[in-house]
Amino acid sequence: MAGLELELAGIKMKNPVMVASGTFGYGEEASKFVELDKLGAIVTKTITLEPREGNPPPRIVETASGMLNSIGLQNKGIKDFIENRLPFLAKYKTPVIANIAGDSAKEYAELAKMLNKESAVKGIEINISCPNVVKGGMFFCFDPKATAELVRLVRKQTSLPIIVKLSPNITDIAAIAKEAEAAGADAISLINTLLGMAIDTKTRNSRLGSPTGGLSGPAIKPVAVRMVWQAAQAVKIPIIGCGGIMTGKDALEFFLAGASAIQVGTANFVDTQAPIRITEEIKNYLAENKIGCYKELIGKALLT
Amino acid sequence: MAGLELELAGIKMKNPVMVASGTFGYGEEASKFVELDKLGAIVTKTITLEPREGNPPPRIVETASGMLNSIGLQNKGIKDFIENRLPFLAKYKTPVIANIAGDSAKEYAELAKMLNKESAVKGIEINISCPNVVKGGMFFCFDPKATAELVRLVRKQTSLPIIVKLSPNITDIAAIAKEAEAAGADAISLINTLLGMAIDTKTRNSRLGSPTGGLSGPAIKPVAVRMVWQAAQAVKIPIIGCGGIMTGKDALEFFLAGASAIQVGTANFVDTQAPIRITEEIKNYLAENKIGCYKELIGKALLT
Amino acid sequence: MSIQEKCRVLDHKEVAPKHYKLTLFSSYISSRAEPGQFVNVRCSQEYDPLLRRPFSIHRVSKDYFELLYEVVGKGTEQLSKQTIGSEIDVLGPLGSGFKIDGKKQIAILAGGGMGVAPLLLLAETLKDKVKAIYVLIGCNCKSRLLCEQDFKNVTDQVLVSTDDGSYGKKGFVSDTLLEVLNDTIGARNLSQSIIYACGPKPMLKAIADISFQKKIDCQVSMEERMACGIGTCLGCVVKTKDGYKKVCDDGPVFDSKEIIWQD
Amino acid sequence: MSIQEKCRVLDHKEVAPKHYKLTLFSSYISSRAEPGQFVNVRCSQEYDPLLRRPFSIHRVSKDYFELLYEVVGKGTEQLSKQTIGSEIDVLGPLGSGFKIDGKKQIAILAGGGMGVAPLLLLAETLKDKVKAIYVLIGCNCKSRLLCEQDFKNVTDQVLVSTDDGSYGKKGFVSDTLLEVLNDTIGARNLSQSIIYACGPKPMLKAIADISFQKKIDCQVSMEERMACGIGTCLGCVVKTKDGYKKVCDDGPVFDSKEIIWQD
Ligand SMILES: Cc1cc2nc3c(=O)[nH]c(=O)nc-3n(C[C@H](O)[C@H](O)[C@H](O)COP(=O)(O)OP(=O)(O)OC[C@H]3O[C@@H](n4cnc5c(N)ncnc54)[C@H](O)[C@@H]3O)c2cc1C
Ligand SMILES: Cc1cc2nc3c(=O)[nH]c(=O)nc-3n(C[C@H](O)[C@H](O)[C@H](O)COP(=O)(O)OP(=O)(O)OC[C@H]3O[C@@H](n4cnc5c(N)ncnc54)[C@H](O)[C@@H]3O)c2cc1C
Ligand SMILES: Cc1cc2nc3c(=O)[nH]c(=O)nc-3n(C[C@H](O)[C@H](O)[C@H](O)COP(=O)(O)O)c2cc1C
Ligand SMILES: Cc1cc2nc3c(=O)[nH]c(=O)nc-3n(C[C@H](O)[C@H](O)[C@H](O)COP(=O)(O)O)c2cc1C
Ligand code: FES
Ligand code: FES
Repeated sequence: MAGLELELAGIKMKNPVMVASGTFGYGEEASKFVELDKLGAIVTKTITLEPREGNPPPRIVETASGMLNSIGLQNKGIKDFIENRLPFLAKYKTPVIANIAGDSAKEYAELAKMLNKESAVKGIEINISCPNVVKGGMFFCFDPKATAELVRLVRKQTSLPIIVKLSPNITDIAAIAKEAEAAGADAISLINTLLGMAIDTKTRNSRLGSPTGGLSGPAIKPVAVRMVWQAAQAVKIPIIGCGGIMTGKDALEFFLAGASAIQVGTANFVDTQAPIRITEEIKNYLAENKIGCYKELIGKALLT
Repeated sequence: MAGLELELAGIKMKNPVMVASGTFGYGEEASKFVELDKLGAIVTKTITLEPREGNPPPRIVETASGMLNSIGLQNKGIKDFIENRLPFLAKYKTPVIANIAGDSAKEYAELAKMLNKESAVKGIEINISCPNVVKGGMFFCFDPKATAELVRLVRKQTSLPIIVKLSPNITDIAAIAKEAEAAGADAISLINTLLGMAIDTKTRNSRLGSPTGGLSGPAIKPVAVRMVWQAAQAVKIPIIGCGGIMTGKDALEFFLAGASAIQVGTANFVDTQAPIRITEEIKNYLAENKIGCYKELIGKALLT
Repeated sequence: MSIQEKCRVLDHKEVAPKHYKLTLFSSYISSRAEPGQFVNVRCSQEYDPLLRRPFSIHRVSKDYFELLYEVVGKGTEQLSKQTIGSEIDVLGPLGSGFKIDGKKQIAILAGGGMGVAPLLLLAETLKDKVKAIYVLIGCNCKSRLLCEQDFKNVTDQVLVSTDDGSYGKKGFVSDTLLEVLNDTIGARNLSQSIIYACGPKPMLKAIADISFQKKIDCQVSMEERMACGIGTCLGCVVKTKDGYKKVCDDGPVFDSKEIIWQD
Repeated sequence: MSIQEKCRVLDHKEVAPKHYKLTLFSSYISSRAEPGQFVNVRCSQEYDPLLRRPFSIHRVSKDYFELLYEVVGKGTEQLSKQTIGSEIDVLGPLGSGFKIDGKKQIAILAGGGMGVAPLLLLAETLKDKVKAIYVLIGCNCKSRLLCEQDFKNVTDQVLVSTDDGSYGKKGFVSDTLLEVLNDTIGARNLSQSIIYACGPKPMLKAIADISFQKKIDCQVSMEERMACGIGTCLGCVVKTKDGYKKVCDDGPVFDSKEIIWQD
């Protein structure tokens, strides 16, 4: 689409609207509703080395203009992905970005190595919202140094573009973005979910099967836009914005704040056509405002 | 009200439902709509040493199930508070908690000293979401050590109960809660607003007069409940929960998560009767569940 | 295949206090819907409530289908305000419904509360395919009884029980089930029989237990909180002997022996 | 004094495309409302949209009052769906309205777009108190013209201008104002005259400039985003010569000389 093409960290996309990890599976179920070839890119559900069962239900609870989820990285592991999921995605022209997570930097590196051989995979997104079992369960995303180390290890194992996906549950998003950049990341994406909780006053228990869950949806958009803006001031590598994007206008806010592309997450649940509609809405905005290319908007918010 | 009385850090309240700083002014305007004597406590708008003009408008923008504000501590200073605002509040039986902020620990201490002499003031809430000009604009709330130092200085100047109000824009709420406790805080309150941003796609400018603002309202409740729960695991001093409380059920979530009392903020704008209605709803819940005192619920969520 | 479609409201009425029947136009969905399948409905245009809400397909006609729902919260509250002529965003038909086994000539449909919703379409579908249909309806009290007459139009064997005894037998659906199995159908015919159940989890568990003891086939329609409704989010899982399975996709109808019944 | 009250909808109709007139029952509010005051209305029961929305009091009767509003976003969209007989949560009457000065015998009311809303109550209130009322209405185009007849019922001097010339004079309200001041009222009578204006900021600024040049008193009704509407949040400020003042409380009506007009 004219004015919407991009090359992000070396990944060619026909538009800057991707689907976010965990909200689109591995494309197969969603393909019954969505024309996959119209997407900018497909980011897979997080893949781990070994299969994971995930957390006990309930895994979803709705909150005001948002939702908490505690899926907990349920997936069948990297082998199943490569053998049974990737062939389906390989049939489409849309680039596939594999989202990975591990309990140690070594696991991430191993995953990256395996994916490096798969020509259908065009990029790797590193989900660092995962506890670092080596460091005693401390989350990678809370620790700039551990994150940097992780990125460096992964960098050695793959020539694929590396996108580091940041968590918003931290004090200084700019600092961790810089660390990721310095360690060799090709792009960063943000934000993952905000850590939240909901308690059932009848049962006195969590309304999820786990005590806490991840908050997503329109409720978190203002936080996401702010963090994209902060990160954009700090790094030169492209930023992929994510968090509560429901409309083309929302996407435009992220571009103006400094995002080079965006991901649509929770919106997929509300409207299966969300990514395609959002792409159209961006196109219409460009036409109405006589803007040749959406890139003219990146980071162009008039903010001090 | 039976089952609702409490003594929080030495402050006697008839119920655990206070109004949050900045959402109730200094009580006078609101008193036209709300029976002040029915409130647990009144927390004033933040008071500074010198008058502050506040931020340029627009100062309010609505977001999904929430709002951003950039009021920016507009107030007429401590002298005006003591001379012109406090006498009005002194007429009521409801305890007044003065919320204060300064650009340096010294300013906070000075404010505390002045308030110490005012018998109508029953407690001090320290708003640490304020830039530390001495430390080059770094916010107190991001720096556990600076926060602790601040609390220690204030502690020396006042015998009034000290409540430290924490910001959610940090990685480790438990750590800063512990520091505040160790430094002599009598209670902590949380959360203040989440830092957020909204961009007008027409003007490309912030939808506020400032680039960023504080996000409040139901949208942030899951984050607030989670942080109260985390803080409650870390400290022994009472916790005052705040963030998106609109109903009695919301308040109960905070009690179950570990709050000894709560503050109602944004809800006051939606329903002037919110604090009184919430108190009633808590009372009804206790009656329906045959619970003698709300304190039986504090921290009683069945979470691991 | 399924579709996301704006469906026009052809009819919408309160059939009992807080219970509504909603008739939606869609030749696509009505021509493909199978008993036990559901649709995922957008109840609000704003972001609160945000997610779609799942409802069983209650009945179908050539060009339209019906939902039967109870107002229990924000989503159903807003849905109930939709007027005739307006359009509602619907995703469907979704999920894997009741499997009809040609060999089972005696069908026992057990519905608790709103669980009757998918059973009417099932009963109407089974009508010409089996020898006998028993419909067991349970609810708290008489005022919450739904669809009795609709089921009576399909079969003579409609057995109502209420928790408080205000109508029909006093007791649970599972009590009625035991009676029917023991007294009416009899041991000899159990292998020809099949149970289809929908309702609250404790009821389903009780029925699954009975079916296990009696060695009679049993399919249960499960409920779980959903986000996507189409199998992408992994939000709606139930524990089965093969690990977590998705209610929206692998279910909502499962063989009762597959489910690991927890409390 | 003001009140938070559930007001019953007595009437609700679309008076022009996307423009509605809403009649609400409240003897409390209607008996106290002054021209230029407003009410803060809860448009949704859910949390999106969350905040109340301010609307000028358009007209009052003994037991009810009217609002005139345009659907521009979520809040007004939801408000427009309220049916006759339902109840709406209203806070009011709020703010400090137009100050009527008994010495000024010539009143010039200038309204741009929705700015006419509070001017009708003002015109009706002034009717028996002043010698002459001029009503200057401006809007984009004919289809967006509001209340012309209502104003004509109060005064013969209703002057319409449209930006595109599709009705009345082509031009802005401020152009009409200059003409009226120069040609009709004349320099001698300016000290007896007063301007009351409500509309978009650029229009108010232009009118404030004219009033300044002509040394004629001028009151303007300002708009700003509100949260509380009652003076507690400090959200709705405008810059004045005495620092920030609250639109909801100190205003919405200000002396035009007080305001620091920025772009
Ligand atoms: C496959 C499937 C088919 C269904 N078919 C029907 C039907 O035909 N008719 C009908 O009335 N309802 C049906 N439901 C339940 C229906 O989806 C919920 O009642 C509805 O989502 C409630 O939305 P709400 O916003 O009104 O309530 P909320 O405000 O979301 O919740 C109100 C109360 O209902 C409970 N609740 C809400 N959703 C569910 C759920 N999915 N499972 C269990 N408890 C829930 C909540 O815990 C809460 O206590 C079905 C659910 C599923 C999963
Ligand atoms: C004192 C006062 C009196 C008013 N009287 C009337 C009236 O009589 N009739 C009427 O139709 N409107 C009136 N308004 C404006 C009215 O409050 C807004 O149109 C309404 O709040 C829009 O809500 P929404 O949710 O539909 O739009 P939103 O979705 O909130 O916004 C839609 C668009 O309208 C703009 N907008 C919304 N609110 C305001 C505001 N307060 N000021 C400026 N721009 C705004 C937004 O920037 C946005 O572009 C008045 C405003 C004030 C402050
Ligand atoms: C149900 C669900 C599952 C998710 N799973 C993952 C995941 O496996 N890996 C990941 O990096 N992010 C995951 N996310 C986070 C999203 O990719 C996205 O960062 C977040 O939801 C914010 O965007 P949104 O508000 O548009 O949903 C998940 C989000 C949801 C709602
Ligand atoms: C308009 C507005 C002004 C506020 N001003 C202050 C303030 O001056 N000092 C302070 O400590 N908190 C202030 N807050 C934060 C609230 O006290 C509260 O911590 C926050 O809004 C979260 O609660 P809520 O979601 O219930 O509003 C303000 C909040 C709002 C919405
Ligand atoms: S609801 Fe998303 S997988 Fe079932
Ligand atoms: S809207 Fe809150 S002070 Fe005016």
